[in-house]
Amino acid sequence: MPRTEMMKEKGLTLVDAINEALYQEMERDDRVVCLGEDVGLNGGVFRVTDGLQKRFGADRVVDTPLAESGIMGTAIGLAMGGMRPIPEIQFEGFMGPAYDQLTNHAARYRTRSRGAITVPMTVRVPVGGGIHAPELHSDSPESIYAHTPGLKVVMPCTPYDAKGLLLAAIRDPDPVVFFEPKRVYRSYREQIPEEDYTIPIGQAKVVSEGTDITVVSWGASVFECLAALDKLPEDVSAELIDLRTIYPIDQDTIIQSVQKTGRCVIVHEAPKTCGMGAELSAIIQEHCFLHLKAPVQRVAGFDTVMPYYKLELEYLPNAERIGESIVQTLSY
Amino acid sequence: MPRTEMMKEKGLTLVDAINEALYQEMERDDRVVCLGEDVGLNGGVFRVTDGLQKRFGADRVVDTPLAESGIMGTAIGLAMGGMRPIPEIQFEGFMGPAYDQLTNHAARYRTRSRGAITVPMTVRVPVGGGIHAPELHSDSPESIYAHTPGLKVVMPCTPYDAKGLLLAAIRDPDPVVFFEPKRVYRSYREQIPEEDYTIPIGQAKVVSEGTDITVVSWGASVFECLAALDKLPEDVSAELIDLRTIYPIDQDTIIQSVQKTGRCVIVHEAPKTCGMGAELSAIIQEHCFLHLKAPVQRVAGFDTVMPYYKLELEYLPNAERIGESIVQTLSY
Amino acid sequence: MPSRTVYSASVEYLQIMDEEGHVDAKLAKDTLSDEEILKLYQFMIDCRQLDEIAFKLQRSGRMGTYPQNKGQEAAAVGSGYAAKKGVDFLVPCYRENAALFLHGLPMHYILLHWMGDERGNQIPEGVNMTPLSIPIGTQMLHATGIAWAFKLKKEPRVTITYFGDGATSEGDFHEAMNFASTLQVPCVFFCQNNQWAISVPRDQQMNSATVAQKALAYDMPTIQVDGNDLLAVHKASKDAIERARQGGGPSFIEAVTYRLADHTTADDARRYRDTKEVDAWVGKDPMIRLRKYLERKNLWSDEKQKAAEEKAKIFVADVVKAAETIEKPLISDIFDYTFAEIPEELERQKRTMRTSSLGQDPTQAGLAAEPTAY
Amino acid sequence: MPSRTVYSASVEYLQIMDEEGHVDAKLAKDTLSDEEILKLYQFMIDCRQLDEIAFKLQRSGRMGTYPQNKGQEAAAVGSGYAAKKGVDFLVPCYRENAALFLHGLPMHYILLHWMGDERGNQIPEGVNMTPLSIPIGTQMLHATGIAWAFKLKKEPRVTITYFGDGATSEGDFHEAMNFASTLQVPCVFFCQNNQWAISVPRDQQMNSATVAQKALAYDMPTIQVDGNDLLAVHKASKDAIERARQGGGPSFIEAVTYRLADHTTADDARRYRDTKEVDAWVGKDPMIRLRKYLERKNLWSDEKQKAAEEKAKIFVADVVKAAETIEKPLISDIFDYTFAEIPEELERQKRTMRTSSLGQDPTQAGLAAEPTAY
Ligand SMILES: Cc1ncc(C[n+]2csc(CCOP(=O)(O)OP(=O)(O)O)c2C)c(N)n1
Ligand SMILES: Cc1ncc(C[n+]2csc(CCOP(=O)(O)OP(=O)(O)O)c2C)c(N)n1
Ligand SMILES: [Mg+2]
Ligand SMILES: [Mg+2]
Repeated sequence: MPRTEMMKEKGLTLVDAINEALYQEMERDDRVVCLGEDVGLNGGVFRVTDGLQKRFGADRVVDTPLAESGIMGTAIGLAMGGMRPIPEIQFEGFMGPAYDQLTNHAARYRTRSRGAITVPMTVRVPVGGGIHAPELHSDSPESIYAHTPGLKVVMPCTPYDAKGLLLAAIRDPDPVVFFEPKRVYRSYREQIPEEDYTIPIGQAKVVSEGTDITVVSWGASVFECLAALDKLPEDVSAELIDLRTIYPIDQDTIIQSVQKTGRCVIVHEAPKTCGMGAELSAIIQEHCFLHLKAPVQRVAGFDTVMPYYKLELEYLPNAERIGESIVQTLSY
Repeated sequence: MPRTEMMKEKGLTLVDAINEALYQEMERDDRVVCLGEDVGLNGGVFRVTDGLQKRFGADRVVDTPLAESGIMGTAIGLAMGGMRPIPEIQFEGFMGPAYDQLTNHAARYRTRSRGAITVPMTVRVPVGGGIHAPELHSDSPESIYAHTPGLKVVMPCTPYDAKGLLLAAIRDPDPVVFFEPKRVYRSYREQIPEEDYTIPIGQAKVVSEGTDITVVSWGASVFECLAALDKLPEDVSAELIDLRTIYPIDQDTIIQSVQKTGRCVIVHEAPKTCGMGAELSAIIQEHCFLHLKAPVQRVAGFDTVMPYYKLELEYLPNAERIGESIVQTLSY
Repeated sequence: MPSRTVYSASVEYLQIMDEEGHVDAKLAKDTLSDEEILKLYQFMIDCRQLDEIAFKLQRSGRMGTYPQNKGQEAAAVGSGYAAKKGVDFLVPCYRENAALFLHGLPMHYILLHWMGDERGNQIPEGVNMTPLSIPIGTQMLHATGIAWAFKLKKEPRVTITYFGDGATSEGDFHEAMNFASTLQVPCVFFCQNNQWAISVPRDQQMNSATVAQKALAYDMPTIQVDGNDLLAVHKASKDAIERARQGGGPSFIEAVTYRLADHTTADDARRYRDTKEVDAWVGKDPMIRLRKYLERKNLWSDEKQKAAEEKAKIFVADVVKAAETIEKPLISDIFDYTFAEIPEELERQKRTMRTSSLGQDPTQAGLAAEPTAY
Repeated sequence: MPSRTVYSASVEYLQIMDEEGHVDAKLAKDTLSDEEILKLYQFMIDCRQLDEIAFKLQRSGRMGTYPQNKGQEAAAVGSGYAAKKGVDFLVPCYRENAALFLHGLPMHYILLHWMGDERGNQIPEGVNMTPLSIPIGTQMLHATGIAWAFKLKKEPRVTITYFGDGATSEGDFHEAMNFASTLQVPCVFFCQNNQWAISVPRDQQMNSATVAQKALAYDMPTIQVDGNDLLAVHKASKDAIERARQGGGPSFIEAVTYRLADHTTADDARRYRDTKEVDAWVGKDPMIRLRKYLERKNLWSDEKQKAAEEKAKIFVADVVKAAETIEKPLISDIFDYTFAEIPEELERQKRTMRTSSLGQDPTQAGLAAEPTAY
């Protein structure tokens, strides 16, 4: 939707930024259609698609039946039929029923047809914990999709990055999973350009430069890392990297940083085992072996089912655990 | 089925061993039921359940409708209802439609009900490439399920291990994904005990001891590793570990080995990024940091869709690539 | 035989008590006695009270998101009462609390669930049900499997599973219906068609005249009932349950009802639905017609209503207390219920969750085992 | 209105040409001309020949697993011919090769596919179809989506999607049918009910009198046709396609046919089905009845049959040659089609696939860039 006074004054939230990107791209490209549960009249359960149906009509902003495989599978068909679909899965926990269509179909069409058939679509999914939501509304499945050949996966955590990456994703000729850290949806405002801009998929961002240790994170955890960095002793110079794109991984930025600092802590909400932290840790030890002064550390969710909300803050990596890990790694 | 003369003489194949374990456990425990597509009269497309329906009847060896979510979901119900279901998914590529039931339901019931409801079931799935099969019949999704809290994942590659681990899996009070490397189904015979025995889930096996380098693998790749080891220079002493259980990982066996050898190569068929190799590499650098003489290497499938069979042998890690990697790691 | 009819079927609608509380005497014959109706009406007052209080708990920040059940009590009670407590098995969604209470679920468990506490799902021994299902449409397969187990064990027990109109769009619904019919298991599929799936009205959810006709795909006995009519719901449920118990296989019931409240407390239905529509349904409230019926039979009065409501308030206050005074869950619960036995790595994560990053016994890597000064 | 009928429907069966090649003159009026029948019969001879040769290629180790189409040619041809080549869009499973050929797929592409070569899926520009679908039941959603795109773009085009009786058990079938009906997209769902899904007979796949009735769940026009009757299949398909093109939404067609061969060359149907059943169906072969019809009309003879078969052999030999003489696929193809642009890491994997372990430019880790002597 066009910017409100409030947005002009105080900046945009993540929700605003995504909404603006959708709005602008739908204006620009009439092949773009949004589809999903409650994305139309209701504007999505998080109001991310608010106002879009009113502006672009019920043909382009479609309330579908309640069936995630159907949403994903028909979006694939829409893409093959020349549209630029943006299916929304209401919460990451409900990607389960769409898993087959996403990983075995959307991700494979280009390869299996040797380029004859492609699936340019952007799957929007709110992700992560910390909002006191019910069961299956708080997971972080990014490594599952990073392990799936043929998918790109992004997870911006700031309004600026979200707008630029979403526009890049929609224009990408291949399927992109666009994770939106729901804990940040309304918790942070930023002034961002009103005009059209893109941020290339596959580039990490150095949030703050430093020389003693590299901290890598993405999604809502980036803010936890910032809080942790704030509380570090004055003399510690930490470099914080927001991965932004989960796949393809920006190895260069990370490798360069760790070759400089020699130490690294990786932070994510997903369960530790086979999470993105494992892949990053492996990459780092492969490429920075002779530079490493301490083992790469992972601060992650536990290998347990994400707890209901009374205990969720015990599960999610917080500034204390992150800070602790940084200090320990530094003293190794 | 009872042993044939041929089996008595030449030993059992992987198929025979699994069939024997199923047969014996169904004799022992009448709560055990097998269900899946074509598992009954036809004995499964790989004949793994051959003869079971004849012996135990169509009530306990059930040809279900063609619907993987249905198979997984009703198996969950059967388990909650007091049975010990053994659902078969015909090929790992068809776990997609069952993904939601397996990861969001089977895996979570114990946690979410604080132990009031449990799902003791063993999901049997042929896995991996190399048999010139059609599309989606050759994948290796083990790390996806290792990343899923609440699931145990095993992948034996010998008849002896398969029988012992399958009996352990069926008797396990929690859901176990039992991957059967189909390339080995009939390619290897072994004399194994006819009586009942179990192998604890969560224990790796040292296939051959060595002091210079640790090679970790599982599934059909273990045989490629053996071939690679065979061709190594005489003076190289390599330790080969068959992981056998994918989750929970037997960290001790691997850590002890790498602390001894200081070098490690991990071999698997699945795509490299976020495969089990990443997790093992991360664990090793966390626990063996001061012992490592070279970066841990991964010999894995590429980050591409598993190719159709004309190119599949280019994709799968083979003895040459493994040997190359061992030699390079040794010369680091 | 070039062209001929190879299949034909139809769906019947059943109503026994209308909005004014008038009953069709003939149809009412085999249903509930007035004594039972009285008892169940009083019970529904308790449930409605719990529902209102739950809403208030959320609004005052004492509970998370909550989906009100208001207006759908007859569907839950009529069906739940038709199943045998302690014998049959309930596999619910989240909008049939009353059925669960009838079958022995302590009321405060529901509050605990929505307070973000898994102990609300820790179904007590002897209470036959699964916890609330948050993902839509997945639980019917579990119900089918449980019913299948009953059949295999030759136990004369039945499962009844609840779900909404929206849930019938999910693939799992289809697979459950087909498995149940093909395997002829004793399972009753009870659809609460409350006209909405969050903001999506039924006619955008499907292009079908009725939900009930979906069962025809599986040659499954099916009926559409007035879901706000306790007697009709009870009769249809009883028939289906007893047929299942006798080996007659599964059945489908579409209970036509209405979600009087927002989807959940996180929802604002004014964004998408006409208040006129809501107003029209307020008059069809299952409790209003029961009260009219009972009053006409001189079994009820304003005083009795007031007394019942008072009783309900006191009763529900205790329920809230039970939910709010429970001790905090143990942090170790996060780890201790993942498997029957905790694996070593998870034990390590549990042990070091406060002292280090994860998966690494800090001492092993030469790090401090105790928290640093940080 | 305590009890009343709220829905009723029925399913019709259509046959125009019987097993003896007799046609119902009235029903046959709007269908194919004799000229067309002649042309399509000859085409079916080519297709049957390809099928037999494909089987032999597998048996002699020159091709991987192959699912024979034998006996189902009328279903493929009758429906495929009803769709407009170059306009409408086919979304197949794997047992309707003939329909794909009619719409311009070079025959050797099918062989390439089963020879484990993705180039068999590289549908040429202007040919409107997706590649064969190996996973069962998933492609109908793509067909629905493509049809939806046609509708949004206001193009008068139709998709037709093929699948087996077994496929109708998958959740995706249900979701596709519901989406198609709710969105009223121009999609024809064509079920080849060949009585078996590998070893599972239709009546163990579902407890439904017909497959066609599954469409009633969605209030979708539906019909059961004799799938071995070219005319009936064509008429039903034509009706459904034109209705869709006119904005009348989706339709369902159940073509009752039979899988005369094993499921695939990896299967041995003698393990699970009675040869008597097979024998009974051999007489219903769609090609036999067409030949009888044409012979009766003096449009066909033994000589013509022989000549057509000879021609088919020569033709198919060329097809085999095209498939077998294609250059080996490039190993780099593994990498080059993953994304439109190859990411850096994948480029590295491609570059080092022969020299080192993966994901690591060997020089970066201090390893040798070139293969060692190993
Ligand atoms: C698999 C899945 N998809 C989406 C959701 C989000 N969601 C929660 S309730 C709901 C609507 C359910 O509608 P219906 O089945 O009619 O039940 P009702 O809430 O009306 O009782 C949706 C879409 C979910 N919980 N699970
Ligand atoms: C999702 C999925 N599950 C299982 C299989 C294995 N499989 C291949 S063909 C087949 C039977 C298909 O039956 P039907 O749909 O009737 O088609 P037909 O082969 O009879 O033409 C099965 C189970 C598969 N390919 N995909
Ligand atoms: Mg509803
Ligand atoms: Mg079939």
